[in-house]
Amino acid sequence: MTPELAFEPGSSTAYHTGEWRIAKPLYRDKWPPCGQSCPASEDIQGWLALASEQQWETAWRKLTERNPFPATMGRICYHPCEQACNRGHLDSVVNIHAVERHLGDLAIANRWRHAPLDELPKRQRIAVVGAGPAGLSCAFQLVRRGYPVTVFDAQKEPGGTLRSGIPAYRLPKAVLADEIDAILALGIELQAGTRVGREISEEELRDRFDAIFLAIGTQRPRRYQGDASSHSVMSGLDFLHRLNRGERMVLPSRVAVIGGGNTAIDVARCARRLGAQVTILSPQDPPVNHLTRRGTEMPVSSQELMEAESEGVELLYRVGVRRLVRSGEHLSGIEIAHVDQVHDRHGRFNPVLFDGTEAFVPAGLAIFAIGQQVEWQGLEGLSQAPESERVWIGGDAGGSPRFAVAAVGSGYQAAMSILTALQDPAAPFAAEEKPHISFKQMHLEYYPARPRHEGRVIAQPLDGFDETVQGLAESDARQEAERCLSCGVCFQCDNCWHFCPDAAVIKKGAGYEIDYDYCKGCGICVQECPCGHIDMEKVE
Amino acid sequence: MDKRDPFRHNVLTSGHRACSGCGEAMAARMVCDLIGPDAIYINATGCLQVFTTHNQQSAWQAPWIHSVFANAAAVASGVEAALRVRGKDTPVVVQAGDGGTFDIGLQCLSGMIERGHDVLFVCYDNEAYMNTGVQRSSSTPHAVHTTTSPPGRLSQGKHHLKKDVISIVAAHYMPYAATATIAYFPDLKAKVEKAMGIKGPRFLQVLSPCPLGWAHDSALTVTVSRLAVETGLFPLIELEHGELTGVMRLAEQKPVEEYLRPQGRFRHLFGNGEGAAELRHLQALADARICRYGLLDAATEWDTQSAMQSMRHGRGGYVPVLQEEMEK
Amino acid sequence: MTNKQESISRSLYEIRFHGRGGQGAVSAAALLALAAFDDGFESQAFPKFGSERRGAPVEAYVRIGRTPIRAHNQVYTPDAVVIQDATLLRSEPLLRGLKGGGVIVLNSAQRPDDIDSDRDDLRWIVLPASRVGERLLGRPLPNTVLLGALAAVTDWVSLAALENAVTNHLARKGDAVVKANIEAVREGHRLALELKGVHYEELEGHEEKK
Amino acid sequence: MRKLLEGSQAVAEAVRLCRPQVVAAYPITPQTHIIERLAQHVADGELEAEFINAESEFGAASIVQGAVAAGVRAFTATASQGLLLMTEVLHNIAGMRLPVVMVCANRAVSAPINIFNDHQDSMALRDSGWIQLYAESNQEAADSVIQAYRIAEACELPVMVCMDGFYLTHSFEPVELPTQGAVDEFLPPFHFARTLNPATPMTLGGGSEPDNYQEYRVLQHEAMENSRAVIEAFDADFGTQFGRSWGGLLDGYRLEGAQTVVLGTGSLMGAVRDVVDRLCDQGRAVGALRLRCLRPFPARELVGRLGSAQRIIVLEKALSVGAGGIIAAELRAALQQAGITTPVESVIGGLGGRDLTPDVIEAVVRNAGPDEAGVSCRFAPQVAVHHEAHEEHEE
Repeated sequence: MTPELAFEPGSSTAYHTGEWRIAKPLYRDKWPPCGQSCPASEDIQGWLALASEQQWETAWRKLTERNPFPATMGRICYHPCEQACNRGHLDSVVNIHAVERHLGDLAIANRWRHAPLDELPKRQRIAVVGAGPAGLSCAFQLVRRGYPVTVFDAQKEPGGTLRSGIPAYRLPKAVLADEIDAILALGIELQAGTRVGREISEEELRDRFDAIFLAIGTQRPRRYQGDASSHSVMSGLDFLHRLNRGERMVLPSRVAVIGGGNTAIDVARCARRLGAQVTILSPQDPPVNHLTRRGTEMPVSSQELMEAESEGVELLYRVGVRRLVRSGEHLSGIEIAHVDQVHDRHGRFNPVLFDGTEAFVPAGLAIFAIGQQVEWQGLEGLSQAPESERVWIGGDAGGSPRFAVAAVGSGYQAAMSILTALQDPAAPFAAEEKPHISFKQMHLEYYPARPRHEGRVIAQPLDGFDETVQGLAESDARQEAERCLSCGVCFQCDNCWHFCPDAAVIKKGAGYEIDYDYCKGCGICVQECPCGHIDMEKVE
Repeated sequence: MDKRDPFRHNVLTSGHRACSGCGEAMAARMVCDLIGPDAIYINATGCLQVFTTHNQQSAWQAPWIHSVFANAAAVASGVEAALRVRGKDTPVVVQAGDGGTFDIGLQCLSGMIERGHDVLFVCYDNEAYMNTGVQRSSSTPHAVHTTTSPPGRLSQGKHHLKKDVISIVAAHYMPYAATATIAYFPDLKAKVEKAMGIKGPRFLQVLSPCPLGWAHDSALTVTVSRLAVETGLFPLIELEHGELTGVMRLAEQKPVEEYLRPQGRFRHLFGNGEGAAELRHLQALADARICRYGLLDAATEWDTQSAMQSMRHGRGGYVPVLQEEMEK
Repeated sequence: MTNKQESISRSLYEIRFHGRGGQGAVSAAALLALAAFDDGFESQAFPKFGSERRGAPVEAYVRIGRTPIRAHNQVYTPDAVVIQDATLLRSEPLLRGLKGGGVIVLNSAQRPDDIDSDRDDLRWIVLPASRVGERLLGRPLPNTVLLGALAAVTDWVSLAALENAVTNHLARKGDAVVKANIEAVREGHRLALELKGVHYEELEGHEEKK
Repeated sequence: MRKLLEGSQAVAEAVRLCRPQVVAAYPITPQTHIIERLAQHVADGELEAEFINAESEFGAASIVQGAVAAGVRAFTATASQGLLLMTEVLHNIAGMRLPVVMVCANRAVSAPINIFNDHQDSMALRDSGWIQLYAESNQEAADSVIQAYRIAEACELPVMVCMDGFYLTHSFEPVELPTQGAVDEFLPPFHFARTLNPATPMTLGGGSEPDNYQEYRVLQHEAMENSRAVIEAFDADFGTQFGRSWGGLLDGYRLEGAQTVVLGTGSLMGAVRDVVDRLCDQGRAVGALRLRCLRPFPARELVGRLGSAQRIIVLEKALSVGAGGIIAAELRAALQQAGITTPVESVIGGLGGRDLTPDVIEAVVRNAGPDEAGVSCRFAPQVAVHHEAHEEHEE
């Protein structure tokens, strides 16, 4: 061998230092807690990333892959995503819903249209019963994939509970209408004012359609059983329906609202707007920050609660109704007691009250917002049909939690299930399995503190139903999106690329590749990845 | 030539034999890729030279020469003079460890600066003679355990202080002298780019942790270098013609213990009375440096927190490899 | 020049210069060698090696020959000794090895008392070269005066060659210096011719007359 | 044209004629005049080069190393302690096979400190991988510099031209300086195949392993061996072009029929020649052989020239302490290998500037050395046979 006096450039690459490795880094997308907690399985991190780059329309399209109601959800969703957001461990959680609303509002303002995913028309026809969030979500997914979809709804207008159950100060009717229009514009046939069992029979549905999705919601409120009289007692659902139909109710000066969910708060705030002094009797704890969640908190957003309180709604927590106190027919108040346990061991709502903790809350009207049930009348046959008969049940009627966003998610799941049943090639093989990521796997020191941007609360006299919270300005929305930590999802910060002592990280157009020929497995990339995108695995 | 990466040249590329997690390799890769392949690199003897050239294999992808331990600055002087007479303005860069800078190489460095050679001298400071198995250098900080400054019944590690080489260099009426470290790439980048824009001698002292010699987990190389800055023990400063012209402000001062704990070279200080005194001494040294350079109250473009902020799509990197070049 | 060459009877002459650091002994030796070389001879000049410290005794040597000079040794048996500073006589054996009939060119304003009286085979040329230097060069530099004198009494180099040597060797110092030194060479030459074999007292008187 | 030039100046002029583009040095007696003259040339614009005042000889060697690696001809000069301070870099230059040329103004080494001439400094570097040429005169020193560049660049070996401090550096002697045109004709423009250049990036000075380090040395050794012919050829070439040459590797004097041969090196050989003449005139068969090139060591050539001698005296100005004469030892080995049993007398003299006068040399030749086995060398007697006589006389 004749040794060379000058060595060739880069000739060291003939030596594979990867053989030294005893542990191996792997790029692995995680499922960020926001998306993981989103009942609609939105890729929240994904659309926030696009929003942070001001790719607004792309962000909206990304979002609406799973949820065609961003303007709506951005307003009314209780955003469990924010409860889960890892940013809370750094400063304050990302204002996800505000960015979502911003995207939805932009879409409405700019008349962005949903695009079909598959232009090829399919011959199987789908019937969706119920034009609420679940039904429309399912119809949206299927129509985009080329299926002819017909949506039946008993009401004259589509929207279901979104229309009938949400007060306008939270969700202006026009916003909902615009989003529904955009969905229908994909080519969905809507048969409004058509109740199954009345205008159309179950048999006809079975005959005409290859698949049927029942998303009829919960139209029957759970009634308070402890008092025989219905005088001065009302269900939250009825209250909101009447209000949303435009009825201007006259209320007694004191109203008690019983319940700890969104309906209770909606009812309370509406009642305030009608001039009553309102007390919410919640069986649950107040919603606290997500760090100390115990499972007994009200399933509402703390912001909404704060707004309610700021509007003068009083709240009593962990209380249940012992009895209605009447003076003759008239209600004079409610005797309450401390609730020890909200649900029984079967998970059923079944509060246990402690003796000796009773108190009296004066009220001329008791509005019970303690839950709703499905009204199966007219659908007795279909409701019993198995999926093998191509009948699916979803949304609130399918037992999903009583949130609009859950209904949307349920609609999506039903659509996917239908695709599979119809042997559509686009049907998902299996649900994507991604590891979850907690803040402990991240390196929060890479993210400097940045204040959260809030939608401005519009000061107005408490007698109207105009929207109370303003959307974010575009720059605020962008900055808020930038606050996203991108938990477990690479955002191409270049750290692994810069910090690899061995040039074993190759930067590609978007993203990186580890050249295992040279990676020595030092673990610096894992240590310095801000978002926990890289895992270390032992090499056997 | 290795052109795997379209976004940088990898002037120091893969296949080198540095220890897993080597801070010097990382630092050199950053610095050299910021400068690019159109430069001539002179290397002092040391880890960097040893692990990059081995048995007729070289990890360098730019012209590179190594002579001996002490003379890198002088070899660079000659290279620069030769380029000057040949009418070329190819940048000349010296790379040396702390031994080749603080100790045996100081004389040649001083000569190079005094004669005004247009050379960037980069010292990868890992605070001991790592190449020969962790013996103390004049850069080794106070109380550090090395094989030649062992703690024992009568000793708490190195007795002497870390030599203030940046001040020595700056005292040459030096056009530009700065300290940097790997943890703050944007800062390092700004300093390299600034240095490359200045004619005459320039000096960069880049703190480069050594997992072997500092006895920390190989994954913590960057973290440890960051803590050196955040505690005030290694101030990031810029000196132009001897005057302090820039510092990296500390967003918050961290106690030195946070920096010392993960490092085995300070382990002997914990859990005994005399060690505790040395810990207080080290804290006092950090406090004094913070005070000397105004690290907590300087008005600066960025601070230790904002400088490390990670950003979507990075914060800008190196000169990309030209497409034509890739195709070649 | 050709006739000069003829006038050298032996194949080699060796000259030793004694001076003090700063007086230019080495320079004087070089000038002499240059002049001889200019005259067509082989020549060699070099100092007694050592560091040059102002005021310390220094020596320098010249060899002039007809054939190439190969040896690089110091001069131990000179044909002439040039003494730039009479005070050296007190401390140094300046005349050591001086051949019989050898020439001593001494810079002194008066005949020194301690001139070796054991040697009666020597030719003494004593002249106040520093004083002449002072007058002509503005500084008491005896060198070129002594060289002129040596040329005058030995015939080993021509006056013209010395002047050439001065012109070339001192060119860097400017025309005025060259001119003054040529004057000094000539003056030394003239004085030595006048003094050839003349006793010290006469010299003194002669100088007074000027 | 012949001129009377100080040795330092002669060498400086020769360097100038070779057009180095970087000159770096650190002053040390007796090298100073060389670099002072070069500095002046650069200041006067007579030499277009970067003159770099290094902060040490170590730096100076490093600077020329860098300069040559970066593609230009370069020059440095030093002596004694300076050379020793360069040692590390000189080995490195040789190992990297860089065609560097330097002049060593030979001087004794400390301690005790002594600024005068001998060969202990360059001799100490004999194993460094540098070609070493020893000059006898100013003319040869100047010519050797010109030859050295051509040898260095042709062989990719560094060349050290050794000239005796003071004896040559500070002596004015007639020197014929070639014209620029003639030097340009003799010496091709600088070329070095492994120049540092971003267009063709290369790694110089990289690490090696036990499985190939030795091969580097083998290559280097072969290059040295092959350089013998190059040195001879270029000296002959030089002779053809300039009308004088220096014997290539060895320079014999009156060797024809010589029974006693004095072998030595450097400027002392002038006096040896005078002594040889003197003794020949007295009817003795004495000759001289000058070792011009110490490295590569011309073993075969020495055997060829000395094979018929009956007595060989090696007169050296260097001592391998504890071993004796260096050249003598190497010569003994060469002769022994050739099966020649002629005794080699090793005489050490002239250390620290002590003058090896013709009389001393003659005495060395006249007095046979000790013939006891195991005596490696003897030391030349003190000079001043005349000196003492006259001092006595003067008293």
